[in-house]
Amino acid sequence: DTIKIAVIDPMSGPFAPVGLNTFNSFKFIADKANTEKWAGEHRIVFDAFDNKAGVQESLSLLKTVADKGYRFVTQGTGSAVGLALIDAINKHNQRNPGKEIIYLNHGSIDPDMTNSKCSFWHFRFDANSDMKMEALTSFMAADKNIKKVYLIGQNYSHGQQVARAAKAYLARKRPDIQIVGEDLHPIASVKDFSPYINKIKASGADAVITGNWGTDLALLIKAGKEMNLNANFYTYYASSTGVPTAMGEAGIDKVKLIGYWHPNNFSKLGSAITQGYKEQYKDDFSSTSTYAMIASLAKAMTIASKQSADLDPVKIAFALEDVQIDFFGTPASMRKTDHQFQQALYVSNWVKVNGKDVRFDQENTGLGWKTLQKFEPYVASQATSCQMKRP
Amino acid sequence: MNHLLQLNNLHAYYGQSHILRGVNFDIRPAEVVALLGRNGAGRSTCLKAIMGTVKTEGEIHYCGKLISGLPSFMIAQAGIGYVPESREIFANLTVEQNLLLGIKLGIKPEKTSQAENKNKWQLEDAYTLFPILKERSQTQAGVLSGGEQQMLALARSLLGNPDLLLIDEPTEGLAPQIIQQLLDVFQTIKQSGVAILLVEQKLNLALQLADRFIILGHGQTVFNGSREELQNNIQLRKEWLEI
Amino acid sequence: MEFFLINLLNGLSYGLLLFMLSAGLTLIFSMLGVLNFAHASFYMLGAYLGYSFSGLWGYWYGLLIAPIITACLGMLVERFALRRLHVQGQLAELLFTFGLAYVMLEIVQLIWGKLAIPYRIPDALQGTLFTVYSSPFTIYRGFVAVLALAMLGLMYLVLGRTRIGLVIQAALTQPRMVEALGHNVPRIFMWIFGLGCGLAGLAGAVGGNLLVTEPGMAANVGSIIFVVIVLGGIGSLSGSFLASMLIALLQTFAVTSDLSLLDVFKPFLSAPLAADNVGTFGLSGLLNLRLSQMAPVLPFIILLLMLIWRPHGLFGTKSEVN
Amino acid sequence: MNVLKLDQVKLRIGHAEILRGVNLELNAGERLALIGPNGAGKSSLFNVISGRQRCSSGQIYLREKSIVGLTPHKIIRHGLSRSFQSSNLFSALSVFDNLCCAAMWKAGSAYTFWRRLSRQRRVIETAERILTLLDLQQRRSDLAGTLTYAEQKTLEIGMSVAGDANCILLDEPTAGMNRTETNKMMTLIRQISAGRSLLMVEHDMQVVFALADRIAVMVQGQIIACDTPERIRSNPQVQAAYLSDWTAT
Amino acid sequence: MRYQFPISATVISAITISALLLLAPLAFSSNAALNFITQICITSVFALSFNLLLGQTGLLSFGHAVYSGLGAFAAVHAMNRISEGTWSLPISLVPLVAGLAGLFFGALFGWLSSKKSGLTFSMISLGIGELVFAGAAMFPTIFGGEGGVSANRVSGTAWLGISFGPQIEVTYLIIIWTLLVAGTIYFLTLTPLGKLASAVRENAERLAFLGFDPRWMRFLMLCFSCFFAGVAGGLSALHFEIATTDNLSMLRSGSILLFTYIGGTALFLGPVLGAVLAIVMSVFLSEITPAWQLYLGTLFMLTVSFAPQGISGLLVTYSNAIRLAIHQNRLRILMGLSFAYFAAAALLCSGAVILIELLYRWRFPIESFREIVLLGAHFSAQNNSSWASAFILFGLGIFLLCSLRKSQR
Ligand SMILES: Nc1ncnc2c1ncn2[C@@H]1O[C@H](COP(=O)(O)OP(=O)(O)OP(=O)(O)O)[C@@H](O)[C@H]1O
Ligand SMILES: Nc1ncnc2c1ncn2[C@@H]1O[C@H](COP(=O)(O)OP(=O)(O)OP(=O)(O)O)[C@@H](O)[C@H]1O
Ligand SMILES: CC(C)C[C@H](N)C(=O)O
Ligand SMILES: [Mg+2]
Ligand SMILES: [Mg+2]
Repeated sequence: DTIKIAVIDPMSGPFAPVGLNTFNSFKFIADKANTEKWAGEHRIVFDAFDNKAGVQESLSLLKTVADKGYRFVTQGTGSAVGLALIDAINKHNQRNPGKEIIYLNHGSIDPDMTNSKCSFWHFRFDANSDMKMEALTSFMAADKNIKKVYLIGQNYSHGQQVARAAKAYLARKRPDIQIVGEDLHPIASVKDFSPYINKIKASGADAVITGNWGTDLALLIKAGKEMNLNANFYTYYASSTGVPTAMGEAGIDKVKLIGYWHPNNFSKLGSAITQGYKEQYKDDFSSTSTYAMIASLAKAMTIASKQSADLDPVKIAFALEDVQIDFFGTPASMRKTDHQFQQALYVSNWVKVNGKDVRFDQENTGLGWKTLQKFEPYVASQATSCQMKRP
Repeated sequence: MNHLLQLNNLHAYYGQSHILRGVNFDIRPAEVVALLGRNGAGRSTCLKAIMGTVKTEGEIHYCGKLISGLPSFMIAQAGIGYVPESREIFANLTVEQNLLLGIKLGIKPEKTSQAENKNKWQLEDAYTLFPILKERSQTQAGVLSGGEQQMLALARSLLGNPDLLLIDEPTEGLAPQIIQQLLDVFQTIKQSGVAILLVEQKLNLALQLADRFIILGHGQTVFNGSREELQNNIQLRKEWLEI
Repeated sequence: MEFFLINLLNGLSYGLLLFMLSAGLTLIFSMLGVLNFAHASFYMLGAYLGYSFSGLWGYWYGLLIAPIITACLGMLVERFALRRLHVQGQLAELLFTFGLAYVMLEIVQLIWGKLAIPYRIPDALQGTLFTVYSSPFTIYRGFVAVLALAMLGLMYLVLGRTRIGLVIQAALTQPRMVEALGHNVPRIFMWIFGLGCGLAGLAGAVGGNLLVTEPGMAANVGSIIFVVIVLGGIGSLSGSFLASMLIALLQTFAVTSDLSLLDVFKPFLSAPLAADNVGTFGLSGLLNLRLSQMAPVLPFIILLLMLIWRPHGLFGTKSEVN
Repeated sequence: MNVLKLDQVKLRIGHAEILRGVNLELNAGERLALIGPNGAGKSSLFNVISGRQRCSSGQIYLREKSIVGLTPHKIIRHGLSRSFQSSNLFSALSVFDNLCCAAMWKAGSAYTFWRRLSRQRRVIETAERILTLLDLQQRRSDLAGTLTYAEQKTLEIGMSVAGDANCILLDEPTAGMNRTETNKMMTLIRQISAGRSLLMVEHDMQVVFALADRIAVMVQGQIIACDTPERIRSNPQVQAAYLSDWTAT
Repeated sequence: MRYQFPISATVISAITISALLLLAPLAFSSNAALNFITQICITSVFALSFNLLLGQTGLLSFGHAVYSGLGAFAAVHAMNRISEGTWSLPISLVPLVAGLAGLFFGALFGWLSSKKSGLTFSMISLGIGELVFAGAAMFPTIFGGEGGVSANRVSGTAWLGISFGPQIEVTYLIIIWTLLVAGTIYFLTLTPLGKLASAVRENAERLAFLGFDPRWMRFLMLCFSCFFAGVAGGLSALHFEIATTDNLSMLRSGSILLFTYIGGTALFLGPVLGAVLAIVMSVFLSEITPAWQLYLGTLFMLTVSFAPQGISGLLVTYSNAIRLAIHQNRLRILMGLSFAYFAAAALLCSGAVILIELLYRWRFPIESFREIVLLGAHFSAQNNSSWASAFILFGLGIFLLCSLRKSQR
């Protein structure tokens, strides 16, 4: 039979591009999975529900989809919604036994979701911000030219988490690096970043770490270019929809990205998917966690279906707990203790496309990501404080 | 035909309420006509109707062309001046600015037979006519006294060089000797070949000024005649003016 | 010193940009009494148009045509919608423009898509005008500054003691009477509204490439421009100019200072208290708050103080007369 | 004993000196008419007394209590009420509601939110009484904005007495009315001012001389005379300043 | 002009409405339906409280969400205290706590804003709104950052077997609160205070000269309004079990303003109509069409231009028309006319809607849409016939409307 998954992400408003892109990726991969029978006879389908990037909207949607008999939801744009969903789903499952809902997280990366707030019903397929920071700092630690680091971020949990982790890990790996400044600016309301850049220059920093996304990141980089700041930006979301276009040349060789797999890492399957997606949707296949999720889910479904004929979501959840997949050539696995997916991470650089090792550009800018270093799963993996209550 | 203004079968409404029910009269150039009637008879409404600021039916001709249904600025540009009941001076502009607004921006009023041989009103004339305004020319008009505001309103509409002045209750709240002044002013205006349609409560004033008298009752013209006719017709006065 | 100078410079240029954004709004608000919520949308539209036309014929054409088109649109809006609403008073007009903002956003997305577009600064205006110590001041920022000042001048012509200005001021309170004096009020209103929207469009065409041109940009400009015009005082150009400068400088310097209430009070507080005992109630949050983080709320704080202390703004003229 | 006492009240706005030391006493139960050419400062005086404008110097006593610098509502609560030269009503409320609002404070049901208005017997009764007094019954539920000028003024007066103040200021009550209306208004004023003290500005001399016990003449911000009608009529100064030609009209 | 029910009619309608509300959950007991009903109730309370300012007192507030939002936060904190056991308070009274919080902040901020009226007031409220919203982000300990503060309404022992776990129980609780609040507010409009409020709206100065302090009046009404807004916030907290900073956002304030206006102040229940519309829009519309924001905007523009009194205004005028028609026994003609108009409008709208939908499908082919089906006819952006037919519908509608209006004159 078929597993219906409700995608609760912004399909309208400023975040619509992000939401739509992921939703299409889901559909694309799901088609592939269903045609290639990854889960045997069972099929996976995705339906979009527009949460307008709002928490309450998402919660009402959760009620709606529960009504419509969905047992799986996925979400990934915004930890705010993510945290709320975990909470609501815990309550729902406790109040409606036999109708449990499982939350597959494809991109909300607040570490709490797999630590203090961890839940059996939540599985995260994106690396959380601590893991990314682990890899990022390891990369920076190796770079002896980095002496002074400046932290700037949006003033909300995600930004704060990034700053916190950066300080802690750098202190551990390169005590000699000094944090010359730290700024948390209001989210999506700064119009002119030059004062911040001015501050950064004054601090004499040679590297800037930021968890910014969307306009806040683009403007930051543009301002840096304009006041020719000579420091590199180490970012989380330079590849998130809209930013590449906005930063364009301004970011060449200055902007580094920590993230999961991107199409310029060689992988036959990966390239095929990327191309196929581009042809079908005239858009980049950027949120690759969708692949990881569906692959894992399919595997879990096959396992679960072996145990019993009908697919019980709870069984699938249990199966999902220790599933392992091949993620474009590197093994990746779900960690049972906190339901945090363990996967390889890549630090890459924003460069011009050259038909060889940089074949795919982003948003038709003629610029793309070139891997500087790949980190095997174990490098980035973090200890967890999660005490999971299993049903 | 030498009619300046002509109303035939004019109706006026405020939303549902039907105020004017078929008003007919005409005004010849350079004549002063007094529009009388009880409170609520619809005199002000009649003036508003002419200025096109209330919903009307029926025809209004000015200098032979139809002006009913036109936006009021066109009616004004055609050469009709209006001094409303509540003087409608611009409270937060200075007196001088108020007067300046009276002068039409680069629009020459329709040349009617009188328009040529009429001595045009300038700012200075207004000041000579009402010295008090010159004194206060820089104060905010809103703080003028009732009387001063009345004068301002009058002067303002004169500066538009109208051929026909519609004046609503000019002497309301004015002290006697100001009223005397006003009478003289009206005479001068009359001399200068401007016709006046005057709504006035004080019958004796109207009698002093007007050449012809029109009485509105129940939203209709119930009398239209000369001073003598009016004075002789006690019965009519009883019925439509007193009680 | 260097730090200060550069900040000052940034502040000023940001202030001019702000003024540019709010200029049209001031014009419309002060003369027609319409709180045009769609102003930011016209600004966005200007940016997109600027992008498209500079793609077609080059930047300068874009700069020329974008404002013209937005102005025409504005006139249409005034002529066929707002004019009828004027009698119903401010709230109606305000809500209409509110709805208009929604619609314009959708239309822009229909035409140009939902993603940011690469609207770049023309090569002619690339490069630096001069450098203060090590940091360059780009030609483009200079260009923006000049334009903003030009706007100021232009609007003085309109708002200033011209007869038209008078007519409009009077029409604000008694349109009926002004018409009765033979002035074509409706047409003048239409022009003004058009002009306002045109200015918004211009701001967009100029600011769009300095900032990011994307569907979110209208919302991004958001309420700050309202703060500017209210702070400046309704109907006062110089006021809104000063206000934008004030806000800009204030934010710029606030952003770059790491002072926090805690630092201020440290001397008076006993160490442990200062640390985290008060943590449970956001008090510690308040204490540890850095000025740089308060920057976004500063304009509103000023706004409130202003409205309470001097309700008619910096330069606004008090219009209540008994 | 006097209800209202003005002592050297001055008002200057900018350079304009509008009131130059006004001295005036309103005795209990008398009707005092304030006359004077336009711009003499009569309305301004009313504004100053009722707290609409603050006087630059001088003292104002309402029943022995100084009311200088009090806000209007405080002064009103102290037993004063005024009407306005250009009527000033709640135009979107019905005539009856206008009167209710006017009656409420005195009836002691101000700011009441625990009982229905229709249950506030005193308010309703007062409103009804005034309504019949003004004989606007047939207009009872029309919106005040749609009344004729005359009716509006009548309502205006009604509202200023509904509060049952014992010191009433009327600004040109009969302005813009024809004889009949004026006569009605005069009877109305007689009725309402019975047992109260009344200070009114009026240009219509018939009215003034018919109603007033005393007449104060104001010229250029000063009271040049304040006396019984006869004496005023014969007062040369007043003759010169004001009454010279009232008989003409 | 305001339209007052005769009292008896009021009673009848009150009873019927409450009856309907109380029966609704039994009729539609799916979670989604309950969720829908509940949200309508919550928004209605909010809208009514807002109308207490806008319609009654003539104060246009741009920051009313502040009070409902703060109410919501108070509620969740209260709920947490309760489940911790530090407070012993029945869950059903949480909205009261929220209301008091609203009242408190209403009084606090109102003390500043009630000084002024008109535009200045609006601007102050805007400033306060922005301030509180931006400020909330700075105190994660209270407002829980952008994640918000969540709570659990199921706590302590179930009373009479009511744990408020199941949706239906909460729905009923909220319905009861809604009826209470609505009743109170309606009563308020009949009291002297209510009358004075509309007087201060009309002419504050005159009120001062009748012995009342306009500022105090505004302040009182603000307090009431904020209290009820707080209750609304509390109800939403009970329903969602979370309060986030976007409860405080300008967006909220804006939308409540818009929908209250659309509902119209001509009837007491006008704002409720607005609330219903708001929920329908946000729950259903965004689910079935990507163009929902376009429709929303258009709706505002159309309402403001053609029904300035809002929906309720339309109802009132129409009912008056009917009464008149009956009076002059021209009812049949009226019915005929209104039917004709309705038909024309229906044609026009369906045409327009289909066109818009087609446009979106044509422009954003990659997005996932339901397919358009009207009376069994399928439309798709690919084949021109659907475009053509849509155009025809549209044109027909316009033509009909025009000819109708001509015939009217
Ligand atoms: N805005 C309005 N809405 C509805 N009815 C009105 C309006 N203005 C005036 N009326 C009604 O129209 C009728 C005539 O009013 P109008 O002002 O013309 O009277 P009038 O003859 O000027 O008397 P006066 O000027 O002495 O009051 C009155 O019955 C009045 O009630
Ligand atoms: N706020 C002000 N600023 C400047 N001058 C003022 C102000 N208020 C009143 N005046 C002047 O004070 C004088 C008195 O005005 P006031 O209205 O009291 O006259 P009045 O006696 O009521 O005349 P009327 O009988 O015509 O109403 C007028 O000359 C007026 O111009
Ligand atoms: C929209 C996303 C970039 C938000 C980010 N994933 C977060 O955790 O908040
Ligand atoms: Mg009249
Ligand atoms: Mg006066």
